[in-house]
Amino acid sequence: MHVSLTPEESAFRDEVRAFFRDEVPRDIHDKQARHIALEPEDQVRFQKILYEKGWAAPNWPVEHGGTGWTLVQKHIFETEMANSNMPRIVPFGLGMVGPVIYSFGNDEQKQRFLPDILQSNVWWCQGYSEPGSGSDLASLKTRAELDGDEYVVNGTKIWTTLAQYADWIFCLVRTSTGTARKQEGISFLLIDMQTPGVSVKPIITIDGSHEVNEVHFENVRVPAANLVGEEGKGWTYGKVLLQHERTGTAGVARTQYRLRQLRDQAGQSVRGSEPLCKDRNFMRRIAAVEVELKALEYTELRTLAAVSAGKAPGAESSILKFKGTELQQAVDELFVEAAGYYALPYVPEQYAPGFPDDQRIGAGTETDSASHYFNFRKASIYGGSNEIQKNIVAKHVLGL
Amino acid sequence: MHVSLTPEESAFRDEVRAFFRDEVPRDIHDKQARHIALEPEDQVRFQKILYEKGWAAPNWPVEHGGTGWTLVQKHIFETEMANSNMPRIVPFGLGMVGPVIYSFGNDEQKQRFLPDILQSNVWWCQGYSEPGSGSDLASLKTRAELDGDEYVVNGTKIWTTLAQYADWIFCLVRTSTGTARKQEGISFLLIDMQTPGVSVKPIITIDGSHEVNEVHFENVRVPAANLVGEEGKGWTYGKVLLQHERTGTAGVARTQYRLRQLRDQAGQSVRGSEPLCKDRNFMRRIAAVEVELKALEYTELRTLAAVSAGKAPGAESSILKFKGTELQQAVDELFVEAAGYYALPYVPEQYAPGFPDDQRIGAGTETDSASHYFNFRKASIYGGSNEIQKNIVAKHVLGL
Amino acid sequence: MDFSLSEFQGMLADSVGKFVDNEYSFARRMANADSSTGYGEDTWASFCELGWTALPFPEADGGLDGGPLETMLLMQQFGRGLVVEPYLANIVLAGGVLCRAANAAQKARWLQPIIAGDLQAALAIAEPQNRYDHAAVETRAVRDGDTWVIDGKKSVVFNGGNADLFVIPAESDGISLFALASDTPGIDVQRYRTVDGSTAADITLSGVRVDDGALLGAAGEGLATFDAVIDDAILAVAAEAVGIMQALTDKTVEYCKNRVQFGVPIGSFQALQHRMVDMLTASEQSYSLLLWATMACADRTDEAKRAVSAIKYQVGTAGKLVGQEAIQLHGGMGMSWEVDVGHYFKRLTVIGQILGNADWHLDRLLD
Amino acid sequence: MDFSLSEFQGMLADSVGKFVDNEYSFARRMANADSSTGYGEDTWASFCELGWTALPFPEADGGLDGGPLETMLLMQQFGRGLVVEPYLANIVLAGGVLCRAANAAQKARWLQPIIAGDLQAALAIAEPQNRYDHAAVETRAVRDGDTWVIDGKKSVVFNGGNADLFVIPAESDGISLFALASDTPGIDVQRYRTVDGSTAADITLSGVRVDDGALLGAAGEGLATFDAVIDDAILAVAAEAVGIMQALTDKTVEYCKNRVQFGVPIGSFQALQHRMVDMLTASEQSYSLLLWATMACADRTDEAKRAVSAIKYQVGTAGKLVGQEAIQLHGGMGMSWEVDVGHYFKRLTVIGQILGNADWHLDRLLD
Repeated sequence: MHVSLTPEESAFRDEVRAFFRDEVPRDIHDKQARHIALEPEDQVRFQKILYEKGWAAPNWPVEHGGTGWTLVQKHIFETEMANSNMPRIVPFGLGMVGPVIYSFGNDEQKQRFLPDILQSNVWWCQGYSEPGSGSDLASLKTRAELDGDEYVVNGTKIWTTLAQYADWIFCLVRTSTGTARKQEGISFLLIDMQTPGVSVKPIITIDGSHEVNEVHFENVRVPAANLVGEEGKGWTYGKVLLQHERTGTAGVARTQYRLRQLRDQAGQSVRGSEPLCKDRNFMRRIAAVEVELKALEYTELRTLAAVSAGKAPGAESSILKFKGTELQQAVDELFVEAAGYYALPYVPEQYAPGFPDDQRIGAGTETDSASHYFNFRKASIYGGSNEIQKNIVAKHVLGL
Repeated sequence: MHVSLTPEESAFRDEVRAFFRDEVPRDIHDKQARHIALEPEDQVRFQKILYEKGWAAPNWPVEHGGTGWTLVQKHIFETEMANSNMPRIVPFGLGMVGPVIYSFGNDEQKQRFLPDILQSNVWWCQGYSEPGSGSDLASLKTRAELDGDEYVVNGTKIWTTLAQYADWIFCLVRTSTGTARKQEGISFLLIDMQTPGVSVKPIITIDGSHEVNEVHFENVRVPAANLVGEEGKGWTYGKVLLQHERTGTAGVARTQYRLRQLRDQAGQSVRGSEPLCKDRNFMRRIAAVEVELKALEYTELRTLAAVSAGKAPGAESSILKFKGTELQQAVDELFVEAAGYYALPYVPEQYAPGFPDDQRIGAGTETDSASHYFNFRKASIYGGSNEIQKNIVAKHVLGL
Repeated sequence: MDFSLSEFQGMLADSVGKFVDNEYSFARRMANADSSTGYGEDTWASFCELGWTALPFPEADGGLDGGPLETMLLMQQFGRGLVVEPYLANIVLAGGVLCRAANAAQKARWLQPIIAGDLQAALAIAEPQNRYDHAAVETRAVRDGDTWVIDGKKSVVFNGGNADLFVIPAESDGISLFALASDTPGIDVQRYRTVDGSTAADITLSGVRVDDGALLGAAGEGLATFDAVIDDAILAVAAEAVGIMQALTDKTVEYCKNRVQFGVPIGSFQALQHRMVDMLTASEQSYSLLLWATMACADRTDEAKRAVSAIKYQVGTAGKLVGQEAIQLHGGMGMSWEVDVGHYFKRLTVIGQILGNADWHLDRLLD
Repeated sequence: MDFSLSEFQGMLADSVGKFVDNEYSFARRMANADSSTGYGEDTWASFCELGWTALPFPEADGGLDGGPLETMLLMQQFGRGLVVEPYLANIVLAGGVLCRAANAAQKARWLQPIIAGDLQAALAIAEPQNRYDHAAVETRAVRDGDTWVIDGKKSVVFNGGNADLFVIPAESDGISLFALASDTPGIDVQRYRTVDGSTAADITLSGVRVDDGALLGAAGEGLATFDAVIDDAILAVAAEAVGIMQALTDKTVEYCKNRVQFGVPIGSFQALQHRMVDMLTASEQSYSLLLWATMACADRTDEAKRAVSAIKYQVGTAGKLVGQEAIQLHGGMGMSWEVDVGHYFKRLTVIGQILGNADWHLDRLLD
């Protein structure tokens, strides 16, 4: 048992660090540092840089374009990406539908879809939740009825993140009703967003941002060739995907990075005042979250070590999801508290490109803290709410 | 709306304070201060002093020996009793079976039992829980079968506090089986502990003390005259009693008193060291509990005000129970933490009468802190566990 | 000790409650917040008609002689209705200073119009460097002949973008309080919206020159007034927070009774039930402490100062729990701008951040 | 970075685990604790036979060359089995000082017999005034000709009532470490039982006179050794705590699967399920942090010192949650002396109180 990196691992870390520092354009670094929202084009540009380097999909099998890295290398990559304050990878293609396609799709689907996902040529979104089926995902009602060699899709998906930019959507749809269990009769379907009958309606969230949407399907005709795997087995595929998603959502390295940013911020004096870092109580709260994050880092490593030893990511990934999001949210709270009165101003325009820094209200990015806090209350709700995760652990880990 | 006391209320407060100071024997004050467990005789002596003054049962109706005090007077009395570090009243007679008898008993029972309860001539204990029925109290199995003018009782009661001193026990027993609801067919029976077939077996708790017992009934013959109220209605009577009990268990004044003791203790230097009160973090934790206690004091006053306005103590009393015990336990924890290493010694003999103070291990009563903490983990379990209280509030207050 | 309401108090609570229930729908609230001023001018006019803008002022000043208890009753209902109008800024804060420190001429000029609804005012509480220590004022007022010259910067002044009048604390051998018309030369106002749907402004004062007519009370002796008004404001927002917590608890329970998942209302799940009980408890405990704190201040007991910090700490911690749980149990609905719950949550968050957060006030309890 | 066990480590964990499962029933544990010494002399003899008393010492001293990882594997199993024997006091603490600071003659005299099971020893960590700051020693050692004269008071010395040998830190221009036979004139031992079923003693030293043969290492230079041994001990009790938390979580889940109330196992109640998930999470998180902290110390990384405080903080807070919940979910059974759960809880509480509690170590993380 060792915590230290081998010389090879250290060299890899240096390579990754230098790559993010030198190969990612300054404007992306700069926008990230100033909390300026990336345009979709920025996002794609960043992901294509990763692709060019061969690092777009560390978790994919090598034959489909993965890196073949060890667990430790993947951990180093994630950590360095966070420490370099890189954008988050838009997960719907590379993290979600990609693995489903290479695991359960046919050869034609693999050839048709995987390269574009790997190269970020196509923007995907995820059609799981419906207005009536939130935590009870399997109760979904969107229907896909086979008509010749096409499915006719009717229904509504909700909370569809970034659907406004999406070229394609992967959906869980009901292909047969009246099954013994509601998990049966669900299929996994890929739908071109340009198909007639697909419409996207924005949902504004409490922070005032437009991230999520309703996606309506009205007699949308989808080629049967877009069915992944077997009809009626979609729930199984979807569950695997959710477990991948949950493992990813722990986001430990990124939360650790944000906590260090908060430490830096707390060390700065405003106009000669005593900096917040002199407030031992506040610093104790930072330290307490830091300890929990370090623990979660090792919980994640242990889980991944088990996965790399051949186990599928199981119910343990649920712990990563709810604990990881709790800690993200704890850090959000600390940012808000650090901002004091400057948590109040709502000035989204000053986080748009081109806004001069010296005209910003508040010091640095203080006024972004409340919006971030409000927006990330979603983290304990989406991807299977934290309550659902606890149900999963109770049932599948504790056997209750 | 006013928080200040009227001149009459202030005078009453002074009278109560002087009474506890001057009329309660020094040896009782002294034992309390030194954490020396009172003998049953001490307890009875104290309660008889209250009786002589006419203050044995502030909550009883005047016609049965109550005081006729206002809500505020009762609050003052409770507070002063706590502030004077008086013993807790043994609740089983005055607080529990007394109210059931004067509410639901017949005249003969009232005449027979109430005076002895009021005068603390008879020691009562409570036979509710059974080995198989803890939180699910209504599943109790102790049987009482009418045979002529006697009930024949068979079964086992558990967690019976201070049964080893008791003259009488009040029990919930099952007088008919196969009822539609298990709450039906339960009766409220008074049993002389000297009756043949009653036996008491000690249970030692994790702190090493003997407070609770198993009470076994083997063909115990109980006169039918000892049935309170109607046969089969015992559950109703028992529930009323539990609500009284829950209101009482908040124990706010006593917890507030203990917290002030802790403040005093934290202010003392050990051999020239910096006293614990210089540790702002520890003092913040004290202050946080203090705020919650003050809030609970007013929650209790609001509840009692509603009661005195004619409402029966309802499900709100459940909040007092679980919150009150949480705060008691929070203070127990703080005492343990204040003791540091001196929480470790287990030296019950130094809290027995006659042990010389200067031979005690640790300063003051530090070494009593862990035992107290361990013992009072019971507080969130007994009287209906805190989980049951939350179920009650969810159902009867929130309508869930 | 007595919890009963006077007849006037009962009528007040009743009338504000009815207004909130019948005249102030969520749609109305959002429309008011979306207007150019960030509040409803019609709504404010109703407040004046109903006498609420006069509530906390002495009869001699044309007020209704209300005290902390009356403000509590009103603000609790305002919380329940998520009232966005600048009662705190205009009446409790700016009005509070004027009422305590202004002379008769100044009251006639500024306080009467406030009561009448003809003037919007704002008190500058914070500066960029002083976090929650409102007394650590670095804005300076220097005597120059017959005039005062004021320089400094004020942060996040509630209602600052709408105000015709600023009340500005400044250091001049002690704190002096100045009433400055917002169009006084040298005042620069950066107006913005706030996350709770309201508005505020950062204010820069550069060589602002005024005469003694702008000075409220004696020079250098304004701190006691400033302190007292801050305490009043803390009680007021605590009452508002209690109203919000009660509303959020009710709305969450209601939602969980109706939202069906897995074939049953989610309110039937025990884990959620216990969490709603915790919400209720936090809300009830806050209400209890509010009663104590407000009565302690009304009766001016020895505990009053501590009580103010205690209630602000309490609503800070309880508000965080209740607000977060309300969102969580509403799931995606709680995240939606279109649904009221998120807006209650945001206002509760803001209340936790202003006038000293929970940590700050717990610390004050140690001294 | 590598989580895999060496062959030796795997065998060690396995053999301690088997001992706990097969040889160390709860009844045996309670009988050992009830004996006059407060531990099982037979059990201790088994530890010697199995080589465990030699585990952390270098081969040159007759040890097995184990480090923090090996101690972790052993102590985690000891926690799981609630082992009451004084491994911490005798091997990790007293043995740890002797191993680091004693010369060859001293090791032959004291360390070899400890390894062989012929000597019980105890390190005095605390004094009445120094709370958790073990370096703030007021016991004084004064040079008088060829001898040292030692005066002072030591608090709650683990295994102090059984010890043939005391290791006593004393101030003499820096901290010096002395090895004193327990029958040295001037040593007064007040022996008592502790709440976790173990024993300890308060020790008074009055004019205790020894020569340089009692001095371990150089005079005044003992602090580094003292610090290092305390860190070892923290890792050891943290591993024990993790073993206890795992046992308590398992036992609680098992109990709730079997305890029927309202016609169903109480483990079917969602509120309790979520609380057991929280127990599991606290336990798993603690285990994860333990791995990191122990590896950091074994690898002597820059983070090692902080890691020690982090893991002690973690097991303090997680241990409180897991212990309290285990009792609560066991209900009356959890309160019973006859049932093992309460005794696990008490040991976990004691671990939280010794070698710096959670608050203390969180504070150390700020510096």
